[in-house]
Amino acid sequence: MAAAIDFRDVVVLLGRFPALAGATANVCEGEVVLLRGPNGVGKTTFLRTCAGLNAITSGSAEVLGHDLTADRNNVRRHVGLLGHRTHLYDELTVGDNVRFWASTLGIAESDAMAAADRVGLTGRLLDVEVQRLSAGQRRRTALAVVVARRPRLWLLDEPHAGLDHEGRDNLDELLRQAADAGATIVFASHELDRAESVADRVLEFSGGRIERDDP
Amino acid sequence: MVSATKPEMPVSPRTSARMATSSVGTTVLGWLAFVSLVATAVLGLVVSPRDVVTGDAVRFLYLHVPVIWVAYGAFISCAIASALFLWKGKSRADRGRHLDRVAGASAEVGVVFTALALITGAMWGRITWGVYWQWDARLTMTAMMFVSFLGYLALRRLPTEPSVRSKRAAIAALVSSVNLPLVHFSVDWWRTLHQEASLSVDEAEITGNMYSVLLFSSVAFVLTGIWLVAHRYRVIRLEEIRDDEGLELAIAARRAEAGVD
Amino acid sequence: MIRDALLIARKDLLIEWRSRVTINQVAPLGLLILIVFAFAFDANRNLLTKGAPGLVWVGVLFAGVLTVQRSFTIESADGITDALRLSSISPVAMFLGKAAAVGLQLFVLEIVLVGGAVVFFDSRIGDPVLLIAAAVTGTGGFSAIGCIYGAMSLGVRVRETLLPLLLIPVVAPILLAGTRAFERALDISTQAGWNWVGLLGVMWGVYLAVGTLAFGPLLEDG
Amino acid sequence: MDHAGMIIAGYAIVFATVLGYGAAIVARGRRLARELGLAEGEEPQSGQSREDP
Repeated sequence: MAAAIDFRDVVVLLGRFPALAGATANVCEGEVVLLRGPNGVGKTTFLRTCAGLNAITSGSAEVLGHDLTADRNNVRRHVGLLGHRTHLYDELTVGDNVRFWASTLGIAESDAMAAADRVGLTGRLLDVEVQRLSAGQRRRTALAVVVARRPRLWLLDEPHAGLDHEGRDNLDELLRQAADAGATIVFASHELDRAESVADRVLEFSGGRIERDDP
Repeated sequence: MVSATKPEMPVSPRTSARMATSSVGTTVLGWLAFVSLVATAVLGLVVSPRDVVTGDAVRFLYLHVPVIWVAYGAFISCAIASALFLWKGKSRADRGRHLDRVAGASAEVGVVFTALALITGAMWGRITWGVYWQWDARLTMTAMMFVSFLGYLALRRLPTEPSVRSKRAAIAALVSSVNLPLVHFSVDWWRTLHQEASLSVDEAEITGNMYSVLLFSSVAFVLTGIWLVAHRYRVIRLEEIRDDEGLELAIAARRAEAGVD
Repeated sequence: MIRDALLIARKDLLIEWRSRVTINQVAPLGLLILIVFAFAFDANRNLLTKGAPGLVWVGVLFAGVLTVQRSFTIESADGITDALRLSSISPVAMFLGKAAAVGLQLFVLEIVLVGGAVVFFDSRIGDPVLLIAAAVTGTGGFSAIGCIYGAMSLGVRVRETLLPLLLIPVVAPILLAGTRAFERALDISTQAGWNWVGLLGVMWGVYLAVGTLAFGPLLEDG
Repeated sequence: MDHAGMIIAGYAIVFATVLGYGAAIVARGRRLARELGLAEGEEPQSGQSREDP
């Protein structure tokens, strides 16, 4: 199977701090991979680097066939990144936000609204300003934007955090559907029981590198 | 210990850098500059005759004119280095860090000399026109240049990633350079419309002796400017080497967190 | 690309409409600047009427710095810069969109300030067409160059102080040309006004060109 | 000399600034070189690598 992510000895600096200090990883297309490890070992940086957001100081990195050391731009359209931050305009409503981000990607409004519906954002909730949302609703809005993108590679940073039980079940269901449809999913989570039941494989992070690669 | 798989830095100044504070070339240049500066002081204050029209005020000529030339030269060098950085930086082996250092060193020297030019200009103006400041196009442009490049230096001092900082700084330098002719032109036009002839400092009649003193002092200040830029460049480079060394240590420490290395 | 630029501009204006920061905070501040000048000049009506064009532009300058600041604070919150980089909007469209939104807000602000000058400083509008033309070209140029520096100060912690230091020297020619054009439009001088509008137009073009080239490299850093 | 005070002050400012600035740069370079363990007055030699400590 083709490699979705192929990292070899990747060093990524955040300012002067080596967040990734020689990470090597291989993820095949269609795989669901869990990133495990305590906070501050480089999981978030790994996900952002895969999305083409971080400059690579040394090593080689390929994502979905794009060489990130040469061009970090072209890969971005094909990934969906859900980070700690939700990428939403506080002053705009849920509907405004979903519609705006969908239209920045050329996604039809009906598709965007279907995605919002899929994560349980319906009715009056669409007309609420994002700054009035609870943390869980906020994350669901962010998730709706990611779902609307229909990414080939999902990069999720602690997607379960801040969601209620129902929301988590919903999310796992969503991930399974996406995986069945052929998408690659890489996610970091502290909810190990839940996450391991979804994942095909676990990458164990430590000290800015991938320490163990458990099937 | 760090293993053999140690990642290679894109630019490792360490390998080519037995770089210290001076070389034979710059030592000679430095002494030449120093001696000629001292000679300039003597020539300007003692040897040069007083001007028939402007009297002793002409002695400011030997300071002000060379100093402003050095300042303009430094900013032109900064602008050219910045443009080359944006244009060619990526394809160069060092990713344009050399050009970035030239730009930074030149800009700082330029700011110092612009400050001196403004101060000497104001003093000279006070003697010849009776006021410190004239809203003349060149003077206004020089003041704006001074402030713009102060901002540029502030931008360079920000604690951001070096590649980000160099790119932003280079763009700022170019925008300021594009803008300066606009300042000059609009002020010039403004003055012309208000029909106040701008007082030029070039009115002093420069004759034989004064001409040679001016020429000599210009050479002295240009040599000094080049020497300052060269040394400032080296300091920037040493700082980068220090930061990169810190980086290698940081990577080793980061890997050691894993405890298995 | 035009579509994308309009999308960005529409979003910025929608945020302004919902939050009303410019109209509720920046515009009153601009008027306050005019009033404070009146205190400084000891309410000397003659002097104030004569100086009104310059004072209006100084007000626009300071309020404009705040508007640019606000426009880029919106984008740096909650990781939005990253999301923009992950979208398929080109940096050029982003630049044009943001400059258009800032320009439109500044234009409204400028009308408010001219109104303030009429009320407080007894200014007379002699040539409304010239006034509007100078306001449009001046604010257009200001917002274009403002957005370049706004993007440059993205993610910078000392943005509040750095942005004015970088921006004010480069907008000096706009201030000068705008003031001259307004002097004619407000019947204070009889000198040509349209040449200054032409100069403002040239500057607008130059800044738009520079921004179009520079915005991509600036955003890429994040 | 007319305006002797102004002229001498001008010369003093210019030379003091230039020399002071130059001295500051040299001092900073020397300090950094010492920190990095580089000998003073050493010329960069391309291609020659410094042994890693």
